[in-house]
Amino acid sequence: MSGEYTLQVIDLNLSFGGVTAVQNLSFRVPSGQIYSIIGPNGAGKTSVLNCINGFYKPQRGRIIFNGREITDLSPHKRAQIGIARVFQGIEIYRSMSVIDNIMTGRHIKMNANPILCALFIGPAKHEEVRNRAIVEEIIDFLNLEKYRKFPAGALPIGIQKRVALGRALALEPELLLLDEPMSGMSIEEKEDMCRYIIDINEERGITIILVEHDMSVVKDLSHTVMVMDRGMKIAEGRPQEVFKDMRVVRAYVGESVA
Amino acid sequence: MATLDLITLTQILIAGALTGTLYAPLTLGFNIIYRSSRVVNFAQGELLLIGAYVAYTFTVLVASNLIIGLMLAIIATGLVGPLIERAVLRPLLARPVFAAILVTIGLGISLQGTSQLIWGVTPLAAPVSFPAEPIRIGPIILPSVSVYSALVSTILVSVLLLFYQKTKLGLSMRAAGEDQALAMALGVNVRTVIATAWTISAVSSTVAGVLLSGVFGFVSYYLLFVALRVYVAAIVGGLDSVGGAILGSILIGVGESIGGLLEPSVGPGFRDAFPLLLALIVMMIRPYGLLGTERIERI
Amino acid sequence: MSAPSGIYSKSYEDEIAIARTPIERLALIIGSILLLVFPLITPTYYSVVAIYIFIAIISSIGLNILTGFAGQVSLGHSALMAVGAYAAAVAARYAGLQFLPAIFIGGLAAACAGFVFGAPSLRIKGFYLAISTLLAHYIIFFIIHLPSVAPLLGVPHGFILPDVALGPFTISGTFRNLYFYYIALGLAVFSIITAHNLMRSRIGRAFVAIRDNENAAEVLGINVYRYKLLAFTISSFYAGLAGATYVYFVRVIIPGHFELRVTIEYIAIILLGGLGRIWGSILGSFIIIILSEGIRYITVTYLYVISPEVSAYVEAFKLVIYGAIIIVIILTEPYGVVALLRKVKQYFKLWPFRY
Amino acid sequence: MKKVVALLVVVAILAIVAGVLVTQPLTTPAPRPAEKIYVGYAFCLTGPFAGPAEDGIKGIRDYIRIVNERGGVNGREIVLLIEDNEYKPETTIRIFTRWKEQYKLSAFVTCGTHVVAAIYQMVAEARIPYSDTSMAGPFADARKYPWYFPAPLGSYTDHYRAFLKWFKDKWAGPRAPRLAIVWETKAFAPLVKPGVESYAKDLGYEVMVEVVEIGSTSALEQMQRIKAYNADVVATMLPPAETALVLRTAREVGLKAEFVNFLYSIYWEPLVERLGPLAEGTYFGAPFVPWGYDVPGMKDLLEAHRRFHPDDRHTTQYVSGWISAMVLVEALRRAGDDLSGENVRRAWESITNFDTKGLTPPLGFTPMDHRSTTTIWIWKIEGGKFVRVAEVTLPRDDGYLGK
Repeated sequence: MSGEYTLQVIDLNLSFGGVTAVQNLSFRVPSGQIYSIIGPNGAGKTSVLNCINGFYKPQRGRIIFNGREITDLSPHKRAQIGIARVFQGIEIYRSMSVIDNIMTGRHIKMNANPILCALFIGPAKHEEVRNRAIVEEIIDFLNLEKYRKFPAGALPIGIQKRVALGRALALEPELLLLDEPMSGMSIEEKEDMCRYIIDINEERGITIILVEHDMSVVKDLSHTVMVMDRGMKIAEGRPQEVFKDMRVVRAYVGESVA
Repeated sequence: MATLDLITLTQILIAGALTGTLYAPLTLGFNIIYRSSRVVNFAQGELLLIGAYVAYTFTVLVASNLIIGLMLAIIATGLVGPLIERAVLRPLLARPVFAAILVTIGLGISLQGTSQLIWGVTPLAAPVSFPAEPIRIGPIILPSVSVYSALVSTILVSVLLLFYQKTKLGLSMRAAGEDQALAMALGVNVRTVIATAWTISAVSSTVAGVLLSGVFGFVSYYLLFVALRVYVAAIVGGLDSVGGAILGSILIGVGESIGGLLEPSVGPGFRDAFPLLLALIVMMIRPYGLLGTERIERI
Repeated sequence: MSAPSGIYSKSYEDEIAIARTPIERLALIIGSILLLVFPLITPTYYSVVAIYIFIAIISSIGLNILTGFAGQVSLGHSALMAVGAYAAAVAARYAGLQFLPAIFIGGLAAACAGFVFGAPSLRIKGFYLAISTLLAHYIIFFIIHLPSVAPLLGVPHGFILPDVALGPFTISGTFRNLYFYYIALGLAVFSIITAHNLMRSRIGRAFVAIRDNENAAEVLGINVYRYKLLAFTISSFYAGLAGATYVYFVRVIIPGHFELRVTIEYIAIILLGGLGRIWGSILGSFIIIILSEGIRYITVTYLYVISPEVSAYVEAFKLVIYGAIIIVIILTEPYGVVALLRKVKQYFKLWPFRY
Repeated sequence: MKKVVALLVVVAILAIVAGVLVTQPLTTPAPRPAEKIYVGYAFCLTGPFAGPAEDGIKGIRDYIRIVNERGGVNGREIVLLIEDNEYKPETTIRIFTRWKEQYKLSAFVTCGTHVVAAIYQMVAEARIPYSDTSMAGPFADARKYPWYFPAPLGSYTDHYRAFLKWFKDKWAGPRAPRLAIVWETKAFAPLVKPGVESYAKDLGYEVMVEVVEIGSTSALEQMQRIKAYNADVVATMLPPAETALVLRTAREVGLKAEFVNFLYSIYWEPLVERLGPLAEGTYFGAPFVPWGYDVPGMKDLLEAHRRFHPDDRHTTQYVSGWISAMVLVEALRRAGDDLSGENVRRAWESITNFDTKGLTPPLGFTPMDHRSTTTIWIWKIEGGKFVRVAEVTLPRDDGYLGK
């Protein structure tokens, strides 16, 4: 891990047509932390994640990952150098089994060429078996054993989110972007998810950027919280400090109150 | 090749554009079904064929008056369209789009057989015969069928636009064309919308059948060959735009004319190939067609 | 879920083997024997129909990889078959290549063409992409018919391909169809196995990932455009292989073999059989060809007996039935026959206990 | 449950289809006793030429019926097998393979030049005489295609050549006559155009070439170029719809030239009727008479038609079918008791000066040359009727054989 900060976002500006989504946004994510971004709907949280992922090209600004400028890198390259993402909506592969879903996450760790794959000999087969072992380990970690061979689309939402998390973990990322991992979950499922997030952060040492609406979760999990409103950063700091800030409360007036 | 003067060029472009209006009603029919239900109708050519045959039946066999015969034909196909939809596509509402495609393929095969079963394989008289004398504007020669078809297409599109703008059903159709799920949530009866789309599609296919058979002077199997251009025209114009269907058709017509003009220097068949090259270029520049709207994907 | 209870795999290798249960192994053995003996105990006509089915399997596997697995709709499949067929024919005629190298060249040539066909997929999606491949289809046919190219390719009345030769053996004469049956069977098995392997490897998973959600695939590090092109290339390889095999079988190569309706037929095959399943291609080919052949046979055999005057009407009737059966099958099971069979399998797995 | 029932229905249908397919030939023993003669017609009963083919097959069937009523050929009954080849090569291949096994075919007849191209090799290997409704020049070269007999109605190229010769002979203009050839590149025209073009040049025509592809909806540019070229003769080699398009467009641009059209696109009453004034005054070459033409051979034909189809359409294509059946039966008659393919072919090639009682000029074949005749009648459409204006006999010149 190079340096103190896994990710630095400098002076980010993003707009669609005339609508400004993100404005002059700068922040730094310290290595090994859980860094939460909160804010009301439409504040531009997901847009920031999309810029980090490379889906949106910011009009201005730089994104630096592990000391390397990645502003112009395509999304899949960013994934290859260690940025994983769990989407807000459930975007797992519904027709695939849970195993295959997570195996897909191993894509960048495998490199057999099409001809070897077609013949399924030598390196291709070994690679498949080797990576399968790693996937089983992730399944173990997330307690998904029961569902290994079920088509993922047929599972309950909470499990599906866990599969999505497993798929992201399979990339062995250094930075994990979680976009509302708790939405639509029951209390028990949320508790489970929190434990997984903490384990991922602490045991695996993965830096996490968390976008979440459930303030109690944010309070409990985060090392640092950044508050956004209308595309701008309005506060940043340790959770307890930030939630005392009056501006934050104002931003949430009429919204789910902290 | 004769030297290319301004008059020839004008002539070629205008005649090409008018030929394009021959395809326009059919493209429109294809487009409307796609807009309302996201179904790619591979049976559009067969609708054209059936439409032309029905028009033949009513104008030649049933009614002695041409106008009455055509009216009856339009009413008949207007009823058949939604019937087809009700029988084979309705059960697939909210099922995979691919299934609907295969159903339209099967439907096309069946309709082809049906047309043969009813009308046989011998060419039948075209419902409307256009005068063989061309219409001349100064030195410019325009085939009469093209001129009439331009007229008919204009009327058809005007009526359709009026329907879209002024009626509640038209409004629902526009809404459904934009976003089906949203329209449903807003209380639009999507079933009615789709049935109406099939009615309009069948009627405009009939109109196209009448016009196209007028080019040759008879109705038979070959009309299916003509129908292929429709997919290209629909794409060039943009699948989700009524104006695009018209524009696409006209562009294909003009493209054919230009291709025909260049044929001696490029090679035989360039008349057919050039519009396709044109379409490919358009798609590279505007992947959603000239008048189509790009949908920004929400991530 | 997929294996009955009581089947344990001791290693991951075991689990990914093709036949895992004794029943599956038995079925594999019996099936193989049947396929091998089939042409020996039936009239040649059945071998010929079977050869058509095998070729359809090869080609529709290609289309299924592209459309079913990678989610890219193509209307240019028959043009790619034509490219493969013409490449093989040219290789055989002008370079004197033997059957296997020639069809391999055919596959490679089609793969290259497919790479080009897929180029617009970076920007164009869905039905628009399908139309761009349709345009590519027509442009290929335009090129084939160009006066400078056509005589070389024997367009349009075709040229004759040499006999199929495998090493020192030349296959011709009375038993040509019989030998060709085994060749086509071999190629079909080759295609099935390679496609099955590809689709369960990282490449297949990447394809499905792209089909289901391009953005999610990107964040997993999958280079979406590259894999789309790969899908086009692999798919076209099978198309080219099938096209080349086909012309070797019918002996004469003419553009008429590869008209647009051929593509439509293959689309029908994979949709009917089941998208995104290798089994779908196999079942679809089987059903569509048996259906068109069987309906022809029945109508001709029985309706002409009723009245010899009905010729054209019999043919029309045949079309109506053929179309209607396709519609009925899809209305019954929109996800294809494979999905239907899976339901039946589930039903009997639980039988007689239903819950 | 509903699903399962529906599934069972589908499975049942498939099972019946498959079952019938599998059991049928086994219940009918394959090698039949030789008391019947089997002739297979894989005809284009659907597709662009379905109309003419349907009439043609009626003529064939009626003639064979009469022959059978009169005791058959050498005491044997002729069995006609008729199936639709959909104008597609692959369908034809499947039909042929099945018939070949089920029956001892004495002759095989198809429809479509591209079908001949695709299937000739297969039929030749089975050593069965192969005839066709098409008459493309290249296949008439018996040195290359010994098993193929084009329809006994001349060759397409000869139809055009005869007209060009006749026209050239009566040409009195101050300059060489100008010919415009209008063809398509996808179907049969490529087999016709080169021979016609080189012959026209040999005769001293100036030639220009235009293409109107199948499925076109406009031919304006082509016709304008032809008009600018001042063509005296336009030879169209196109299917019916495209021929109609060309005639119409020519009228529109004011092109004044003689038209010589493809016989299958014009020599058929329903088409002439549909085309009306557009067809007036156009020519075509064909060595056989239209329906109802007053020649002795027409008597039997009218009689058969009266008996079998009193209310049916009467067309020229019926006549052409009738004639080809006459030749086939003659070949079978000459073959005697040995109905093997080899012998039928030999017998076919031994036909000389076959008299059709005025329906055609005398027909004949040789082992080297399968063109039935090189005497072509030139027909003109006047008042919606076919009027014979000339008879042209081309030399049986080897140089033009196969072109």
